[in-house]
Amino acid sequence: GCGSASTGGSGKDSKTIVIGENLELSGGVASYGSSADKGIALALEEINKKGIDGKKLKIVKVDNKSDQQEATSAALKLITQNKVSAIIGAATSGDTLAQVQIVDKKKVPLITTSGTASNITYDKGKLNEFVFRTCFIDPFQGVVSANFASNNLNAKNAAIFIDSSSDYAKGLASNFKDTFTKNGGKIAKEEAYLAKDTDFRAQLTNIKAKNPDVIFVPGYYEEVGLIVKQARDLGINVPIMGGDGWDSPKLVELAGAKALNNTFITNHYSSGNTEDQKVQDFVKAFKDKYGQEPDGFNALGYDSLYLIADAIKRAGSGDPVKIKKALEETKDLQLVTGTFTFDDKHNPVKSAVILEYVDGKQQFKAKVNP
Amino acid sequence: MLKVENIDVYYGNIQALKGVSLEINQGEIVTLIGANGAGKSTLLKTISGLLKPKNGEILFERKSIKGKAAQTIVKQGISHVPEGRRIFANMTVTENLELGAFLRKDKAGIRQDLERVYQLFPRLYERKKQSAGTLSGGEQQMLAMGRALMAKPRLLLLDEPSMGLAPLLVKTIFRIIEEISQTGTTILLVEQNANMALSIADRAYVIETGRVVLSGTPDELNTSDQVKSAYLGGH
Amino acid sequence: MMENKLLLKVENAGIQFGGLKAVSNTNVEIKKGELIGLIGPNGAGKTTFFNLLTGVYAPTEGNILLEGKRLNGLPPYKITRKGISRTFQNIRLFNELSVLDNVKVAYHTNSKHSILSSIFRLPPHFTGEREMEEKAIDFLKIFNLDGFLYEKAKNLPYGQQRRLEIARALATQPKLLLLDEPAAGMNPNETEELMNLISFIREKFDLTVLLIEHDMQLVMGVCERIYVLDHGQLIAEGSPSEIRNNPKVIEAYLGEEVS
Amino acid sequence: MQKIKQFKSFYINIIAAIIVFAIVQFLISGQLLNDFYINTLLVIVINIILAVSLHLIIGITGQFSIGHAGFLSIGAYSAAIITMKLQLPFALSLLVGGIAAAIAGLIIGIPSLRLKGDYLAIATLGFGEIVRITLLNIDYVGGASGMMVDNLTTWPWAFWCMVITILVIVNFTNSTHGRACISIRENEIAADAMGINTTYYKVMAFVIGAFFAGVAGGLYSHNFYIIMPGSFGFMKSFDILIFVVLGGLGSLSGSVIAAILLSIVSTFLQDYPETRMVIYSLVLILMMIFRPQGLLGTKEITSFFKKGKSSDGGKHDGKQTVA
Amino acid sequence: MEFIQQLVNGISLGSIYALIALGYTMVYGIVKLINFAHGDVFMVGSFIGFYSITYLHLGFFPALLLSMLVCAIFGMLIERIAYKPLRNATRIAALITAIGVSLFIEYGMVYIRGAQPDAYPRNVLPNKTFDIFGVSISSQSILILVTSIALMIILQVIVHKTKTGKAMRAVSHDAEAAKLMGINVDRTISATFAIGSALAGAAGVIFGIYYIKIEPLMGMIPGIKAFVAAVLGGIGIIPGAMVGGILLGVIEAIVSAFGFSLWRDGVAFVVLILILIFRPSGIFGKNMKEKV
Ligand SMILES: Nc1ncnc2c1ncn2[C@@H]1O[C@H](COP(=O)(O)OP(=O)(O)OP(=O)(O)O)[C@@H](O)[C@H]1O
Ligand SMILES: Nc1ncnc2c1ncn2[C@@H]1O[C@H](COP(=O)(O)OP(=O)(O)OP(=O)(O)O)[C@@H](O)[C@H]1O
Ligand SMILES: [Mg+2]
Ligand SMILES: [Mg+2]
Repeated sequence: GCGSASTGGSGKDSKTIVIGENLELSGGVASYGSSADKGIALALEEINKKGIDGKKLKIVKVDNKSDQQEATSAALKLITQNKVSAIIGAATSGDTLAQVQIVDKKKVPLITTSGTASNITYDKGKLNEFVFRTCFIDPFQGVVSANFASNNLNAKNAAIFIDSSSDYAKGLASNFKDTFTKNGGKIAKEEAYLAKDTDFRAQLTNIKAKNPDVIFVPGYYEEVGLIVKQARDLGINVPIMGGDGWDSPKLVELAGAKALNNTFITNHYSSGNTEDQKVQDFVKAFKDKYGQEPDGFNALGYDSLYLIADAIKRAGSGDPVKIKKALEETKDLQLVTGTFTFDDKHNPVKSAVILEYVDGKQQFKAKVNP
Repeated sequence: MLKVENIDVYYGNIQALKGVSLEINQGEIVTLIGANGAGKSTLLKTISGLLKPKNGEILFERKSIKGKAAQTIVKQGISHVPEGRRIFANMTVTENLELGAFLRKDKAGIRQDLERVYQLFPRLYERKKQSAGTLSGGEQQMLAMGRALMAKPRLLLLDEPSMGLAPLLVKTIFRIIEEISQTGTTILLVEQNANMALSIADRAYVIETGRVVLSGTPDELNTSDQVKSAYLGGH
Repeated sequence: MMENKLLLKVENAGIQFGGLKAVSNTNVEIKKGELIGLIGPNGAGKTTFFNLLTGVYAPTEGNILLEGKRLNGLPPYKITRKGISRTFQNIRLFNELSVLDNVKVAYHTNSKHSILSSIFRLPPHFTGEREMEEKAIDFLKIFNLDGFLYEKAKNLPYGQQRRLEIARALATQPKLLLLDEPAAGMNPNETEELMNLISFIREKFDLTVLLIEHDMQLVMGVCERIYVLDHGQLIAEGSPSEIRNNPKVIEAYLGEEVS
Repeated sequence: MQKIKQFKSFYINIIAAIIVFAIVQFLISGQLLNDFYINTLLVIVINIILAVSLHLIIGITGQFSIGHAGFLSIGAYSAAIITMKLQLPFALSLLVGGIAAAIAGLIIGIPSLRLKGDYLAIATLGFGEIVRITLLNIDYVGGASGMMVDNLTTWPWAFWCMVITILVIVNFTNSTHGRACISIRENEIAADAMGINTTYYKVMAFVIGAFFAGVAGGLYSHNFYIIMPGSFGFMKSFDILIFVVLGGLGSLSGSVIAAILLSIVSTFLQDYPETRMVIYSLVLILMMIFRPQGLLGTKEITSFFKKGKSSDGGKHDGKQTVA
Repeated sequence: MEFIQQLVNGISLGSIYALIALGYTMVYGIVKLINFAHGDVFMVGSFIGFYSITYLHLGFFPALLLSMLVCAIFGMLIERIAYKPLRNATRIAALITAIGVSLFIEYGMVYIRGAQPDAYPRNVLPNKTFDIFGVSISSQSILILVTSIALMIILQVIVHKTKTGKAMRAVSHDAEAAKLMGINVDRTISATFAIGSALAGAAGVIFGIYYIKIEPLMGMIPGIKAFVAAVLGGIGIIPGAMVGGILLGVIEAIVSAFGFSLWRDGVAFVVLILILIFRPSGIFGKNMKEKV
């Protein structure tokens, strides 16, 4: 046993409130988990500078190795050993689902940064009371993308290229498909890949043969960057669309600015949005701290801690149940990735923007409200 | 030429050689006899550097070779034909022989010695392209000896060269040992076939559970009852 | 008469490796109770002949019959169960197992308790294991190895390893015992002890023995009949004195004079 | 004599198991152990079952198999289907998990008849990956996103499954059948020549080993709320392999001890997220460098307490030799 | 046309596998160690290429050579520190060490620079795409194929024709007997690791240029695939690695072409197992049955 003699962080009048962080810091999806971690660390610095009514936050970090077994045991450890008031994480749906029943039973709120599977918060007609998320749920982005493809790009034939190892991609794809066909379009080809693949030429060759007007690739930037590049190499020049999983400065480096022309994504915010002060401040602070542009996972991690901080402030205590209640009552909270209000399924209701890549820069195209 | 003084050799915690001393003079054939597990092979391995003695000293031509790496010892002129032949099974006969001359740089000399080995062992010449692992036991033994000769050693250590060989070949091998000796190579021969070994040796040592218990000329040993009953068979 | 019953019959058997006919066209007949020698130059195919008999290789031609039943193509373990057991030229003991367990493994074919009875520790397991242990110790006693029952096989001195291999082969309760150079690496004195031992077990277990050996003292000393193999072919067969004086054998194998 | 001794040790072991069980059960019922510790205990128990089952295949029979996660996942999914989709009892699910994995063991046992050493290793690794990819493509069990499973694994279930696994494998090993397997490991050609049906025993080792890995799978899936194909990749197989090798190839108690130690180390390292894998890998490397034969070598823990009649040649294996 | 395009895709993917497999198979052939860290040396090589291009502004060839050199040294260090103490231990113990080393390199890298991917600059090597009857072939994939074949030939010559190569083979059969020939076993094994790791380094740089994305865990999958390729061809046999690699690449491309991209790795492993059942030592492997 590690017996990290916890100071009972959630004690009623204690000066520090302990928040657990259960993220993928090693293993297969370590890059997403550690991105979220950076955002959280930045938010922690900022929050503790001011304090929350005189209290400070303390983060206990646990690595779940991108493994569900470890995620379960990490959640148990955070709750029973470290006595945390809330948990942030995990970054993926599977590792979050491995904790859902525990936090519900132990009555500690959990907020996932980017676990998009719908059954994380609401499963088989039942609400998982203590679970929240910072990210979109899948349907919204799929619908927005399909409408954009039909109406703005005048696409009739679409191909879909899915990351089959991700709920997120599957969710987006199925909603895109429904809406796109409802709009009178046709899905000419569906192809799939798995996270960590590097060679997509075989599937792209199949897609090319069907001559689609648009290709929808609802994956994460690590693979999408390569897909866009390889597609252009194979002479596929039609528009390519995707979701917030694309949002990372790495995408531009991976695909190349030129290849990325004529691609469109849905996202929470536009980092180039000069009107939104919150976004600008975040981007600047992030660059100052880490020397690089933030990506979507950074922003979601950052917002997650702010959501909790806001709830603690309103709850006026580190008591997990009170924090949960306050989280539910979050209303029009302005954060980087949008304006947060949770619906009755604990999903944030926030608007999306559509961005176009032009010479490696995101350009704001449209804003879509839910 | 070679002087071994009081060496102790251990395998882990077990002591295989206990204060062994022996001497070999230039040009001699010295044989080492003893029962199974007496420590004969251990002694040869220690001389050739495969094992390191814990105590004692080994001098080759007055210079200490104790604890030196095997490849350094080969360079100084000691070649060891190990027990069980240890030929390179997946390589051809020729390649095996060439490896014997690994440290040598004189191309012409190597050619000559290759010819000589083929003359000594015509069988190997017939099989020079065959991979060594498929040779029969006797052929492999010839190969092992040929390979050692390719290093042009001044001292040749032979560990049971007649083991598993047909009578005809045993004779051949012993004949060859004598031939090699006549060309000036000094030989330390370990043999179970004590009768044969004594018949060609100049001197002999008897080793028993890690200690040298007797030494002398073949005639002296042949007349020793102790040796007769233990090693030469009751004939 | 029992003594004259044919035990092993090899008809025109042979095997080819790629282009090489390692053994070809061999005809051998061995009667129950005989002690036969198999000699021949290195690489003549003696070990290969053993491998044919024991199923390590299936013959590419001819037949092998044990008590009139064909053995061709049977896997080695079945041939062992039919009554042929062997030792190996390069010792193949179960190194990490104790001396006792080495012999028990060989007795396995004669054990009757099933996996289930062992897993659930049913009575047959205990009686079976006890019988095995007793039998195994009996075999080891014959070879004077009962002092090392719990020693690992690899820790035995060489000569004892050779004897353990023979004990182990005997424990399969064979009709025909094949020994591949049992005296290799032994000094003349030890060889003599071994000769006596071989004669002894043959009597005691009513065995038939076929042995390969280069030590002429042993072969001529104990064998009743000798086959000579050269280049994969039988070149002679006969009593020790016939073989000793056979010019072909002298030329190919023995050399000028035999001591 | 022998018989009585075996009987005695058999019952002593069972009594010891009951005592351990009762103590932990008491601590759980008295709420002296929190959920985190209970979960850690369950993880350890499951890992012990996995280690011991692989020990039979690699340590005893000498079949170099690195696809154990394949059996684990088949057991996990089959058991989950029984409880979650068919709403049948948990006990049945464990049994079905075991049987399904055993059938897979039978199938993978077949290449083992022709393949040896590293070739067998890569074939079994391939088998594990094939299972994982197949699961990934079956929508019935959720494909890549996995399958939610209720938490049904409790201390008594896990503990007694472990005890049964150990008993069966110990009893198998310490019988003529186990010796037959060891003889295959030691020298297959000689084993064959001694009349051992090597085919039968190799496949049998795979079947029994796979069965218990499957049972472990059932316990596993009902302990972690969700199972996904991604958790059963080759790294998982390596984890199990590491228990067996680190404990000492051929030593059952070694596998058990290694499984306990490494599970604890791994849980402990959760607290050091940045360096956990670096430390873990260093632990591995150093352990192998300083004890290449594993914690216990080929010995069993009991042999350290018994003097005299040692069947392991005690002092002889101090150092590996050049020969 | 589409089918030919897929074949071309498969061959370029396969040449990458082959490139990694060459070093794998060579180290295995000599030391009989499944060096699981090989894929991670490949990763390190890739990063060295990346840093030397982006920060030292080296061109392709200097970066390639630098990466090969550093990897060679790195490989020798790994061998000295982690594998040498286990030389007389069981092979499986060495395998576990190799897994440990692999994890250590991966997470050491994560610790140093984080888990995020990096992108190779794209102006290192000109990339032209040739369009031949609708089949597009990039000049880079031709380069990879040519490099793999060239390296295979060089390696084959080193191992079979040079003195060092002979020493390597001797050490692989019987290290103790090799010592008796005057061969410095330690140095020979170091040389083996140096060459094998240099090849991995080269593969890393070429991979980076071709696939752009590099990250600390990038060595895992190609490492396993390359190992499979080496086994397919007959592990230890240099041309076998080449053929195994290309075969694996083509199988994967064809499976994907038929729309079963998710089954791709599964099919590859099924083919592997089938080939092994019928040829237990791989396509070119001699079935070295133990002589009884
Ligand atoms: N690798 C080893 N590990 C442990 N003990 C060993 C090793 N090699 C030899 N021994 C022991 O050292 C002693 C001497 O062995 P050695 O091989 O030198 O005997 P030998 O005289 O050559 O016998 P043989 O006639 O059988 O070849 C024996 O007791 C043997 O058991
Ligand atoms: N598996 C094999 N593949 C190819 N050739 C083989 C094989 N086994 C044996 N041989 C060849 O068959 C011939 C006979 O070999 P075998 O081992 O039977 O000889 P032997 O008579 O036992 O010789 P020795 O007395 O030296 O043991 C040899 O030339 C050998 O190279
Ligand atoms: Mg010896
Ligand atoms: Mg033979």
